[in-house]
Amino acid sequence: MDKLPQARIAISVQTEDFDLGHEADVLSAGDRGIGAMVSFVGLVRDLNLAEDVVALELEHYPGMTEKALLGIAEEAAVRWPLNAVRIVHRVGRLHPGERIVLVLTASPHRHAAYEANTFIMDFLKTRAPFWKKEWTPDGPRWVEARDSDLSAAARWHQVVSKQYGNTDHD
Amino acid sequence: MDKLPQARIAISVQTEDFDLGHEADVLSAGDRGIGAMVSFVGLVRDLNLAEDVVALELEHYPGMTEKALLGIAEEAAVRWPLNAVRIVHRVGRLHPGERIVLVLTASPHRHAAYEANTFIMDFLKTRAPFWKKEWTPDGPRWVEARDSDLSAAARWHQVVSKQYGNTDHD
Amino acid sequence: MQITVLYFARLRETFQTPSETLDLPTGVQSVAGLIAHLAARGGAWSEELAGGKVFRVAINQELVDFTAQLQAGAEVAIFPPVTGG
Amino acid sequence: MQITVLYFARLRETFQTPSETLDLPTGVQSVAGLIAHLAARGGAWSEELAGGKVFRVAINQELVDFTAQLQAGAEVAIFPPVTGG
Repeated sequence: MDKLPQARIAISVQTEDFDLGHEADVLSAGDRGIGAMVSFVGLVRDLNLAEDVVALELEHYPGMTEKALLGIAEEAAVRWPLNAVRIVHRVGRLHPGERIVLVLTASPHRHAAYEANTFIMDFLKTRAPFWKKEWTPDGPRWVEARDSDLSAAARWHQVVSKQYGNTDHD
Repeated sequence: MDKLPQARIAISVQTEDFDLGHEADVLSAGDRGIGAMVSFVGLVRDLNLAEDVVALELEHYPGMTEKALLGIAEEAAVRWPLNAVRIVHRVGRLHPGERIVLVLTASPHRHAAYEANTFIMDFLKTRAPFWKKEWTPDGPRWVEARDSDLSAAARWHQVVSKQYGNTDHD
Repeated sequence: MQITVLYFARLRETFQTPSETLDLPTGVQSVAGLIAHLAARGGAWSEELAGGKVFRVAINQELVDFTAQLQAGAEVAIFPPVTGG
Repeated sequence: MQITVLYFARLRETFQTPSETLDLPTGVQSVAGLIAHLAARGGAWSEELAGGKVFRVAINQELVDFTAQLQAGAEVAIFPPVTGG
Protein backbone atom coordinates (compact mmCIF):
# COMPACT_ATOMS: atom_id res chain seq x y z
CA MET A 1 0.00 0.00 0.00
CA ASP A 2 1.04 3.56 -0.58
CA LYS A 3 1.79 5.50 2.54
CA LEU A 4 -1.10 7.91 2.59
CA PRO A 5 -1.52 10.64 5.13
CA GLN A 6 -4.87 10.39 6.93
CA ALA A 7 -7.52 11.34 4.38
CA ARG A 8 -8.60 14.97 4.50
CA ILE A 9 -12.38 15.03 4.99
CA ALA A 10 -14.64 18.07 4.66
CA ILE A 11 -18.44 18.02 5.06
CA SER A 12 -20.97 20.79 4.43
CA VAL A 13 -24.75 20.88 4.78
CA GLN A 14 -26.01 24.12 3.32
CA THR A 15 -28.87 25.83 1.51
CA GLU A 16 -26.50 27.47 -1.01
CA ASP A 17 -25.46 25.90 -4.31
CA PHE A 18 -21.87 24.61 -4.69
CA ASP A 19 -19.23 25.09 -7.40
CA LEU A 20 -17.88 21.77 -8.68
CA GLY A 21 -14.75 23.21 -10.28
CA HIS A 22 -13.88 25.23 -7.19
CA GLU A 23 -14.42 22.28 -4.86
CA ALA A 24 -12.25 20.03 -7.03
CA ASP A 25 -9.48 22.62 -7.14
CA VAL A 26 -9.53 23.03 -3.35
CA LEU A 27 -9.44 19.26 -2.87
CA SER A 28 -6.42 18.68 -5.11
CA ALA A 29 -4.47 21.84 -4.33
CA GLY A 30 -0.94 21.09 -3.20
CA ASP A 31 -1.43 17.30 -3.07
CA ARG A 32 0.78 15.79 -5.77
CA GLY A 33 -0.06 12.26 -4.63
CA ILE A 34 -3.52 12.43 -6.21
CA GLY A 35 -3.71 10.58 -9.52
CA ALA A 36 -7.49 10.30 -9.80
CA MET A 37 -10.40 12.44 -8.70
CA VAL A 38 -14.01 11.31 -9.08
CA SER A 39 -17.01 13.54 -8.53
CA PHE A 40 -20.69 12.74 -8.23
CA VAL A 41 -23.26 15.48 -8.64
CA GLY A 42 -26.91 14.66 -7.96
CA LEU A 43 -29.49 16.86 -9.67
CA VAL A 44 -33.23 17.31 -9.29
CA ARG A 45 -34.51 15.70 -12.44
CA ASP A 46 -38.01 16.14 -13.73
CA LEU A 47 -38.53 12.56 -14.97
CA ASN A 48 -39.11 11.26 -11.46
CA LEU A 49 -41.44 14.04 -10.52
CA ALA A 50 -45.11 14.05 -11.23
CA GLU A 51 -46.25 16.59 -13.81
CA ASP A 52 -47.44 18.96 -11.16
CA VAL A 53 -44.35 19.05 -8.94
CA VAL A 54 -42.88 22.51 -8.80
CA ALA A 55 -40.14 21.97 -6.22
CA LEU A 56 -38.47 19.58 -3.82
CA GLU A 57 -37.88 20.45 -0.19
CA LEU A 58 -35.10 18.76 1.74
CA GLU A 59 -35.44 18.45 5.51
CA HIS A 60 -32.58 17.13 7.65
CA TYR A 61 -31.58 16.41 11.25
CA PRO A 62 -29.04 19.12 12.11
CA GLY A 63 -26.10 17.71 14.02
CA MET A 64 -26.75 14.08 13.14
CA THR A 65 -26.50 14.86 9.42
CA GLU A 66 -22.93 16.07 9.67
CA LYS A 67 -21.97 13.18 11.97
CA ALA A 68 -23.50 10.62 9.61
CA LEU A 69 -21.77 12.07 6.55
CA LEU A 70 -18.44 12.24 8.40
CA GLY A 71 -18.86 8.63 9.51
CA ILE A 72 -19.59 7.49 5.94
CA ALA A 73 -16.53 9.35 4.62
CA GLU A 74 -14.32 7.93 7.37
CA GLU A 75 -15.51 4.41 6.60
CA ALA A 76 -14.66 4.94 2.92
CA ALA A 77 -11.18 6.16 3.91
CA VAL A 78 -10.63 2.95 5.87
CA ARG A 79 -11.69 0.77 2.94
CA TRP A 80 -9.84 2.57 0.14
CA PRO A 81 -6.58 4.55 -0.09
CA LEU A 82 -7.95 8.10 -0.25
CA ASN A 83 -6.15 11.42 -0.11
CA ALA A 84 -9.31 13.45 0.41
CA VAL A 85 -13.11 13.34 0.54
CA ARG A 86 -15.50 16.26 0.14
CA ILE A 87 -19.27 16.03 0.65
CA VAL A 88 -21.72 18.90 0.17
CA HIS A 89 -25.44 18.27 0.63
CA ARG A 90 -28.02 20.99 0.13
CA VAL A 91 -31.18 21.42 2.19
CA GLY A 92 -34.23 23.60 1.77
CA ARG A 93 -36.23 24.17 -1.40
CA LEU A 94 -34.79 23.03 -4.78
CA HIS A 95 -36.17 23.15 -8.31
CA PRO A 96 -35.74 20.81 -11.32
CA GLY A 97 -32.22 21.09 -12.74
CA GLU A 98 -30.70 22.24 -9.44
CA ARG A 99 -27.79 20.42 -7.80
CA ILE A 100 -28.60 18.49 -4.59
CA VAL A 101 -25.42 16.73 -3.57
CA LEU A 102 -21.70 16.63 -4.34
CA VAL A 103 -19.29 13.83 -3.44
CA LEU A 104 -15.61 14.18 -4.40
CA THR A 105 -13.06 11.43 -3.80
CA ALA A 106 -9.33 11.71 -4.51
CA SER A 107 -6.89 8.79 -4.57
CA PRO A 108 -3.67 7.69 -6.21
CA HIS A 109 -5.74 4.96 -7.96
CA ARG A 110 -8.70 5.43 -10.24
CA HIS A 111 -10.67 2.37 -9.15
CA ALA A 112 -10.32 3.36 -5.49
CA ALA A 113 -11.67 6.83 -6.29
CA TYR A 114 -14.62 5.36 -8.26
CA GLU A 115 -15.51 2.71 -5.69
CA ALA A 116 -15.20 4.98 -2.66
CA ASN A 117 -17.42 7.55 -4.36
CA THR A 118 -20.10 4.95 -5.19
CA PHE A 119 -19.90 3.58 -1.63
CA ILE A 120 -20.38 7.04 -0.11
CA MET A 121 -23.45 7.76 -2.26
CA ASP A 122 -24.98 4.34 -1.54
CA PHE A 123 -24.60 4.87 2.22
CA LEU A 124 -25.59 8.52 2.11
CA LYS A 125 -28.90 7.43 0.58
CA THR A 126 -29.62 4.97 3.40
CA ARG A 127 -27.92 6.39 6.52
CA ALA A 128 -27.82 10.18 6.26
CA PRO A 129 -30.93 11.83 7.77
CA PHE A 130 -32.34 13.76 4.82
CA TRP A 131 -35.96 13.63 3.70
CA LYS A 132 -37.40 14.88 0.42
CA LYS A 133 -40.83 16.42 0.08
CA GLU A 134 -42.44 17.17 -3.27
CA TRP A 135 -44.41 20.41 -3.56
CA THR A 136 -47.44 20.50 -5.86
CA PRO A 137 -50.25 23.00 -6.36
CA ASP A 138 -52.47 20.58 -4.34
CA GLY A 139 -50.01 20.53 -1.45
CA PRO A 140 -46.90 18.65 -0.40
CA ARG A 141 -46.17 14.92 -0.24
CA TRP A 142 -43.18 13.05 1.21
CA VAL A 143 -40.97 10.97 -1.09
CA GLU A 144 -40.90 7.28 -0.13
CA ALA A 145 -37.62 5.41 0.41
CA ARG A 146 -36.67 2.97 -2.33
CA ASP A 147 -35.72 -0.68 -1.95
CA SER A 148 -33.10 -0.26 -4.70
CA ASP A 149 -31.16 2.13 -2.45
CA LEU A 150 -31.21 -0.36 0.42
CA SER A 151 -29.95 -3.17 -1.79
CA ALA A 152 -27.27 -0.88 -3.28
CA ALA A 153 -25.94 -0.17 0.21
CA ALA A 154 -26.26 -3.80 1.34
CA ARG A 155 -24.01 -5.12 -1.43
CA TRP A 156 -20.98 -3.43 0.14
CA HIS A 157 -21.17 -5.85 3.07
CA GLN A 158 -20.13 -8.56 0.62
CA VAL A 159 -17.40 -6.59 -1.10
CA VAL A 160 -13.83 -7.37 -0.17
CA SER A 161 -11.71 -4.46 -1.32
CA LYS A 162 -8.99 -5.37 -3.77
CA GLN A 163 -5.43 -4.50 -2.90
CA TYR A 164 -4.04 -1.35 -4.43
CA GLY A 165 -0.36 -1.76 -5.20
CA ASN A 166 1.88 1.25 -5.61
CA THR A 167 2.37 0.55 -9.32
CA ASP A 168 -1.30 1.25 -10.06
CA HIS A 169 -0.80 4.92 -10.54
CA ASP A 170 -4.25 6.17 -11.31
CA MET B 1 -36.24 1.74 -19.65
CA ASP B 2 -36.53 5.48 -19.79
CA LYS B 3 -36.94 6.89 -23.23
CA LEU B 4 -33.64 8.64 -23.69
CA PRO B 5 -32.72 10.68 -26.71
CA GLN B 6 -29.52 9.46 -28.35
CA ALA B 7 -26.67 10.35 -25.99
CA ARG B 8 -24.90 13.61 -26.77
CA ILE B 9 -21.17 12.82 -27.18
CA ALA B 10 -18.35 15.36 -27.39
CA ILE B 11 -14.65 14.49 -27.69
CA SER B 12 -11.60 16.77 -27.54
CA VAL B 13 -7.89 16.02 -27.83
CA GLN B 14 -5.97 19.16 -26.98
CA THR B 15 -2.81 20.59 -25.47
CA GLU B 16 -4.74 23.11 -23.35
CA ASP B 17 -6.04 22.44 -19.85
CA PHE B 18 -9.79 21.99 -19.29
CA ASP B 19 -12.24 23.49 -16.79
CA LEU B 20 -14.20 20.79 -14.92
CA GLY B 21 -16.94 23.12 -13.69
CA HIS B 22 -17.47 24.65 -17.11
CA GLU B 23 -17.57 21.25 -18.84
CA ALA B 24 -20.10 19.94 -16.32
CA ASP B 25 -22.28 23.01 -16.76
CA VAL B 26 -22.23 22.67 -20.55
CA LEU B 27 -23.08 18.96 -20.31
CA SER B 28 -26.10 19.42 -18.07
CA ALA B 29 -27.40 22.71 -19.47
CA GLY B 30 -31.02 22.47 -20.53
CA ASP B 31 -31.30 18.71 -19.92
CA ARG B 32 -33.73 18.21 -17.03
CA GLY B 33 -33.62 14.43 -17.45
CA ILE B 34 -30.17 14.21 -15.86
CA GLY B 35 -30.29 12.99 -12.26
CA ALA B 36 -26.64 12.04 -11.87
CA MET B 37 -23.39 13.32 -13.29
CA VAL B 38 -20.07 11.59 -12.63
CA SER B 39 -16.69 13.04 -13.53
CA PHE B 40 -13.26 11.47 -13.61
CA VAL B 41 -10.19 13.68 -13.67
CA GLY B 42 -6.77 12.03 -14.08
CA LEU B 43 -3.79 13.97 -12.80
CA VAL B 44 -0.04 13.59 -13.18
CA ARG B 45 0.96 12.41 -9.74
CA ASP B 46 4.52 12.33 -8.51
CA LEU B 47 4.28 9.04 -6.58
CA ASN B 48 4.52 6.98 -9.75
CA LEU B 49 7.35 8.98 -11.17
CA ALA B 50 10.99 8.41 -10.36
CA GLU B 51 12.61 11.14 -8.29
CA ASP B 52 14.22 12.67 -11.31
CA VAL B 53 11.19 12.94 -13.57
CA VAL B 54 10.44 16.55 -14.39
CA ALA B 55 7.60 16.09 -16.90
CA LEU B 56 5.45 13.69 -18.86
CA GLU B 57 5.00 13.94 -22.59
CA LEU B 58 1.90 12.51 -24.22
CA GLU B 59 2.10 11.41 -27.85
CA HIS B 60 -0.99 10.32 -29.77
CA TYR B 61 -2.18 9.14 -33.19
CA PRO B 62 -4.12 12.08 -34.61
CA GLY B 63 -7.30 10.94 -36.30
CA MET B 64 -7.40 7.50 -34.71
CA THR B 65 -7.44 9.01 -31.22
CA GLU B 66 -10.69 10.85 -31.78
CA LYS B 67 -12.26 7.83 -33.50
CA ALA B 68 -11.21 5.50 -30.66
CA LEU B 69 -12.59 7.84 -27.98
CA LEU B 70 -15.84 8.30 -29.89
CA GLY B 71 -16.17 4.52 -30.28
CA ILE B 72 -15.62 3.98 -26.55
CA ALA B 73 -18.23 6.63 -25.67
CA GLU B 74 -20.73 5.17 -28.15
CA GLU B 75 -20.24 1.69 -26.71
CA ALA B 76 -20.91 3.07 -23.21
CA ALA B 77 -24.08 4.76 -24.49
CA VAL B 78 -25.31 1.41 -25.82
CA ARG B 79 -24.64 -0.36 -22.52
CA TRP B 80 -26.05 2.26 -20.13
CA PRO B 81 -28.85 4.86 -20.33
CA LEU B 82 -26.81 8.02 -20.81
CA ASN B 83 -27.91 11.55 -21.61
CA ALA B 84 -24.43 12.77 -22.45
CA VAL B 85 -20.73 11.90 -22.48
CA ARG B 86 -17.79 14.30 -22.59
CA ILE B 87 -14.15 13.23 -22.97
CA VAL B 88 -11.18 15.60 -22.99
CA HIS B 89 -7.65 14.18 -23.26
CA ARG B 90 -4.58 16.37 -23.21
CA VAL B 91 -1.43 15.75 -25.25
CA GLY B 92 2.01 17.33 -25.17
CA ARG B 93 4.14 18.08 -22.14
CA LEU B 94 2.55 17.92 -18.66
CA HIS B 95 3.98 18.43 -15.18
CA PRO B 96 3.14 16.84 -11.79
CA GLY B 97 -0.22 18.06 -10.52
CA GLU B 98 -1.54 18.85 -14.01
CA ARG B 99 -4.78 17.38 -15.34
CA ILE B 100 -4.43 14.75 -18.11
CA VAL B 101 -7.92 13.49 -18.84
CA LEU B 102 -11.58 14.27 -18.13
CA VAL B 103 -14.51 11.89 -18.53
CA LEU B 104 -18.02 13.15 -17.74
CA THR B 105 -21.09 10.89 -17.85
CA ALA B 106 -24.66 12.03 -17.28
CA SER B 107 -27.63 9.72 -16.72
CA PRO B 108 -30.98 9.61 -14.97
CA HIS B 109 -29.46 6.91 -12.69
CA ARG B 110 -26.41 7.20 -10.48
CA HIS B 111 -25.11 3.65 -10.95
CA ALA B 112 -25.33 3.98 -14.73
CA ALA B 113 -23.29 7.20 -14.57
CA TYR B 114 -20.67 5.58 -12.31
CA GLU B 115 -20.37 2.37 -14.32
CA ALA B 116 -20.27 4.04 -17.73
CA ASN B 117 -17.55 6.39 -16.49
CA THR B 118 -15.44 3.51 -15.14
CA PHE B 119 -15.97 1.57 -18.38
CA ILE B 120 -14.84 4.52 -20.51
CA MET B 121 -11.66 5.01 -18.48
CA ASP B 122 -10.85 1.28 -18.53
CA PHE B 123 -11.18 1.15 -22.33
CA LEU B 124 -9.49 4.49 -22.88
CA LYS B 125 -6.44 3.07 -21.09
CA THR B 126 -6.27 0.03 -23.38
CA ARG B 127 -7.70 1.14 -26.75
CA ALA B 128 -7.02 4.85 -27.21
CA PRO B 129 -3.68 5.51 -28.92
CA PHE B 130 -1.86 7.65 -26.36
CA TRP B 131 1.68 7.01 -25.15
CA LYS B 132 3.40 8.55 -22.14
CA LYS B 133 7.07 9.40 -22.01
CA GLU B 134 8.85 10.46 -18.83
CA TRP B 135 11.41 13.21 -19.12
CA THR B 136 14.45 13.15 -16.79
CA PRO B 137 17.74 15.07 -16.71
CA ASP B 138 19.38 11.92 -18.18
CA GLY B 139 16.91 11.79 -21.08
CA PRO B 140 13.47 10.44 -21.83
CA ARG B 141 12.00 6.97 -21.29
CA TRP B 142 8.67 5.50 -22.43
CA VAL B 143 6.13 4.38 -19.83
CA GLU B 144 5.31 0.66 -20.08
CA ALA B 145 1.72 -0.58 -20.34
CA ARG B 146 0.35 -2.24 -17.21
CA ASP B 147 -1.32 -5.63 -16.93
CA SER B 148 -3.77 -4.18 -14.39
CA ASP B 149 -5.21 -1.92 -17.08
CA LEU B 150 -5.73 -4.85 -19.44
CA SER B 151 -7.49 -6.88 -16.77
CA ALA B 152 -9.62 -3.87 -15.79
CA ALA B 153 -10.83 -3.57 -19.38
CA ALA B 154 -11.27 -7.32 -19.82
CA ARG B 155 -13.69 -7.63 -16.89
CA TRP B 156 -16.36 -5.70 -18.81
CA HIS B 157 -16.70 -8.59 -21.25
CA GLN B 158 -18.23 -10.57 -18.36
CA VAL B 159 -20.47 -7.81 -17.08
CA VAL B 160 -24.14 -8.02 -17.92
CA SER B 161 -25.62 -4.59 -17.36
CA LYS B 162 -28.43 -4.46 -14.86
CA GLN B 163 -31.76 -3.07 -15.93
CA TYR B 164 -32.47 0.50 -15.05
CA GLY B 165 -36.14 0.99 -14.32
CA ASN B 166 -37.76 4.36 -14.49
CA THR B 167 -38.36 4.45 -10.74
CA ASP B 168 -34.61 4.54 -10.03
CA HIS B 169 -34.37 8.27 -10.28
CA ASP B 170 -30.73 8.94 -9.71
CA MET C 1 -35.34 8.53 33.43
CA GLN C 2 -35.84 11.68 31.40
CA ILE C 3 -35.09 11.77 27.66
CA THR C 4 -35.71 14.06 24.72
CA VAL C 5 -37.49 12.63 21.68
CA LEU C 6 -37.25 14.28 18.26
CA TYR C 7 -39.51 13.59 15.26
CA PHE C 8 -38.66 14.34 11.63
CA ALA C 9 -40.31 14.63 8.23
CA ARG C 10 -43.64 12.82 7.89
CA LEU C 11 -43.60 11.71 11.56
CA ARG C 12 -43.02 15.28 12.76
CA GLU C 13 -46.08 16.35 10.78
CA THR C 14 -48.25 13.37 11.78
CA PHE C 15 -47.43 13.73 15.49
CA GLN C 16 -47.73 17.49 15.17
CA THR C 17 -44.61 18.11 17.21
CA PRO C 18 -40.89 18.31 16.43
CA SER C 19 -39.85 17.18 19.92
CA GLU C 20 -40.91 16.43 23.46
CA THR C 21 -39.31 15.72 26.82
CA LEU C 22 -40.42 12.42 28.37
CA ASP C 23 -40.22 11.01 31.90
CA LEU C 24 -40.12 7.30 31.22
CA PRO C 25 -41.69 4.72 33.55
CA THR C 26 -39.11 2.51 35.28
CA GLY C 27 -39.84 -0.44 33.03
CA VAL C 28 -38.94 1.39 29.82
CA GLN C 29 -35.21 0.83 29.28
CA SER C 30 -34.79 0.11 25.56
CA VAL C 31 -35.81 1.55 22.21
CA ALA C 32 -38.39 -1.23 21.88
CA GLY C 33 -39.83 -0.21 25.26
CA LEU C 34 -39.98 3.44 24.24
CA ILE C 35 -41.75 2.61 20.98
CA ALA C 36 -44.35 0.50 22.84
CA HIS C 37 -44.79 3.32 25.36
CA LEU C 38 -45.45 5.85 22.59
CA ALA C 39 -47.69 3.50 20.54
CA ALA C 40 -49.85 3.04 23.65
CA ARG C 41 -51.03 6.63 23.18
CA GLY C 42 -53.21 5.27 20.35
CA GLY C 43 -54.37 7.15 17.25
CA ALA C 44 -51.57 8.29 14.94
CA TRP C 45 -48.99 7.04 17.46
CA SER C 46 -50.30 3.51 17.26
CA GLU C 47 -50.76 3.66 13.48
CA GLU C 48 -47.23 4.88 12.80
CA LEU C 49 -45.30 2.94 15.43
CA ALA C 50 -47.29 -0.30 15.85
CA GLY C 51 -48.91 -0.60 12.42
CA GLY C 52 -46.18 -2.38 10.48
CA LYS C 53 -44.81 0.85 9.03
CA VAL C 54 -41.06 1.22 8.68
CA PHE C 55 -39.23 3.85 10.73
CA ARG C 56 -35.71 4.45 12.05
CA VAL C 57 -34.40 5.37 15.50
CA ALA C 58 -31.22 7.22 16.47
CA ILE C 59 -29.82 7.69 19.98
CA ASN C 60 -27.54 10.69 20.42
CA GLN C 61 -27.44 11.04 16.62
CA GLU C 62 -26.32 7.47 15.88
CA LEU C 63 -28.62 4.99 14.13
CA VAL C 64 -29.53 2.12 16.50
CA ASP C 65 -31.70 -0.97 16.41
CA PHE C 66 -34.63 -1.66 18.71
CA THR C 67 -32.61 -3.56 21.30
CA ALA C 68 -30.48 -0.46 22.08
CA GLN C 69 -30.61 0.68 25.71
CA LEU C 70 -31.64 4.20 26.68
CA GLN C 71 -29.65 6.43 29.01
CA ALA C 72 -30.95 9.34 31.11
CA GLY C 73 -30.58 12.58 29.13
CA ALA C 74 -30.43 10.77 25.79
CA GLU C 75 -31.53 12.50 22.58
CA VAL C 76 -33.70 9.94 20.82
CA ALA C 77 -34.90 10.60 17.26
CA ILE C 78 -37.65 8.73 15.41
CA PHE C 79 -38.02 9.26 11.67
CA PRO C 80 -39.05 7.66 8.35
CA PRO C 81 -36.49 5.90 6.15
CA VAL C 82 -34.18 8.56 4.71
CA THR C 83 -34.55 9.85 1.14
CA GLY C 84 -31.66 12.28 0.58
CA GLY C 85 -28.95 12.39 -2.05
CA MET D 1 -0.33 -3.42 -53.39
CA GLN D 2 0.81 -0.10 -51.99
CA ILE D 3 0.14 0.85 -48.35
CA THR D 4 1.26 3.51 -45.87
CA VAL D 5 2.74 2.34 -42.57
CA LEU D 6 2.88 4.63 -39.53
CA TYR D 7 4.99 4.07 -36.40
CA PHE D 8 4.35 5.66 -33.01
CA ALA D 9 6.08 6.25 -29.68
CA ARG D 10 8.99 3.89 -28.94
CA LEU D 11 8.69 2.15 -32.31
CA ARG D 12 8.81 5.47 -34.18
CA GLU D 13 12.07 6.26 -32.36
CA THR D 14 13.56 2.78 -32.73
CA PHE D 15 12.79 2.56 -36.45
CA GLN D 16 13.84 6.21 -36.87
CA THR D 17 10.86 7.04 -39.06
CA PRO D 18 7.27 8.13 -38.42
CA SER D 19 5.98 6.58 -41.64
CA GLU D 20 6.81 4.96 -44.95
CA THR D 21 5.08 3.98 -48.16
CA LEU D 22 5.50 0.31 -49.01
CA ASP D 23 4.99 -1.68 -52.22
CA LEU D 24 4.13 -5.09 -50.85
CA PRO D 25 5.12 -8.34 -52.61
CA THR D 26 2.14 -10.27 -53.95
CA GLY D 27 2.31 -12.85 -51.15
CA VAL D 28 1.81 -10.29 -48.41
CA GLN D 29 -1.94 -9.99 -47.85
CA SER D 30 -2.46 -9.91 -44.08
CA VAL D 31 -1.13 -8.07 -41.02
CA ALA D 32 0.85 -11.20 -40.12
CA GLY D 33 2.41 -11.16 -43.58
CA LEU D 34 3.30 -7.48 -43.28
CA ILE D 35 4.92 -8.01 -39.88
CA ALA D 36 7.02 -10.91 -41.23
CA HIS D 37 7.98 -8.76 -44.23
CA LEU D 38 9.17 -5.93 -41.95
CA ALA D 39 10.92 -8.24 -39.47
CA ALA D 40 12.91 -9.73 -42.37
CA ARG D 41 14.79 -6.42 -42.55
CA GLY D 42 16.70 -7.65 -39.47
CA GLY D 43 18.25 -5.46 -36.74
CA ALA D 44 15.74 -3.35 -34.78
CA TRP D 45 12.94 -4.54 -37.09
CA SER D 46 13.51 -8.15 -36.18
CA GLU D 47 14.04 -7.37 -32.47
CA GLU D 48 10.84 -5.37 -32.14
CA LEU D 49 8.52 -7.35 -34.42
CA ALA D 50 9.81 -10.94 -34.16
CA GLY D 51 11.41 -10.93 -30.69
CA GLY D 52 8.40 -11.72 -28.55
CA LYS D 53 7.73 -8.04 -27.77
CA VAL D 54 4.14 -6.86 -27.59
CA PHE D 55 2.84 -4.34 -30.12
CA ARG D 56 -0.51 -3.34 -31.62
CA VAL D 57 -1.66 -2.85 -35.20
CA ALA D 58 -4.42 -0.62 -36.59
CA ILE D 59 -5.75 -0.56 -40.16
CA ASN D 60 -7.39 2.70 -41.23
CA GLN D 61 -7.39 3.78 -37.56
CA GLU D 62 -9.17 0.70 -36.19
CA LEU D 63 -7.39 -1.81 -33.94
CA VAL D 64 -7.10 -5.20 -35.69
CA ASP D 65 -5.58 -8.57 -34.98
CA PHE D 66 -2.87 -10.26 -37.04
CA THR D 67 -5.28 -12.17 -39.26
CA ALA D 68 -6.74 -8.93 -40.66
CA GLN D 69 -6.44 -8.55 -44.45
CA LEU D 70 -4.73 -5.55 -46.06
CA GLN D 71 -6.28 -3.44 -48.80
CA ALA D 72 -4.44 -1.30 -51.35
CA GLY D 73 -4.12 2.24 -50.04
CA ALA D 74 -4.61 1.20 -46.42
CA GLU D 75 -3.16 3.23 -43.57
CA VAL D 76 -1.52 0.68 -41.30
CA ALA D 77 -0.15 1.75 -37.91
CA ILE D 78 2.20 -0.25 -35.69
CA PHE D 79 2.72 0.91 -32.12
CA PRO D 80 3.46 -0.22 -28.53
CA PRO D 81 0.60 -0.97 -26.10
CA VAL D 82 -1.08 2.32 -25.24
CA THR D 83 -0.43 4.15 -21.96
CA GLY D 84 -2.73 7.17 -21.93
CA GLY D 85 -5.32 8.35 -19.45
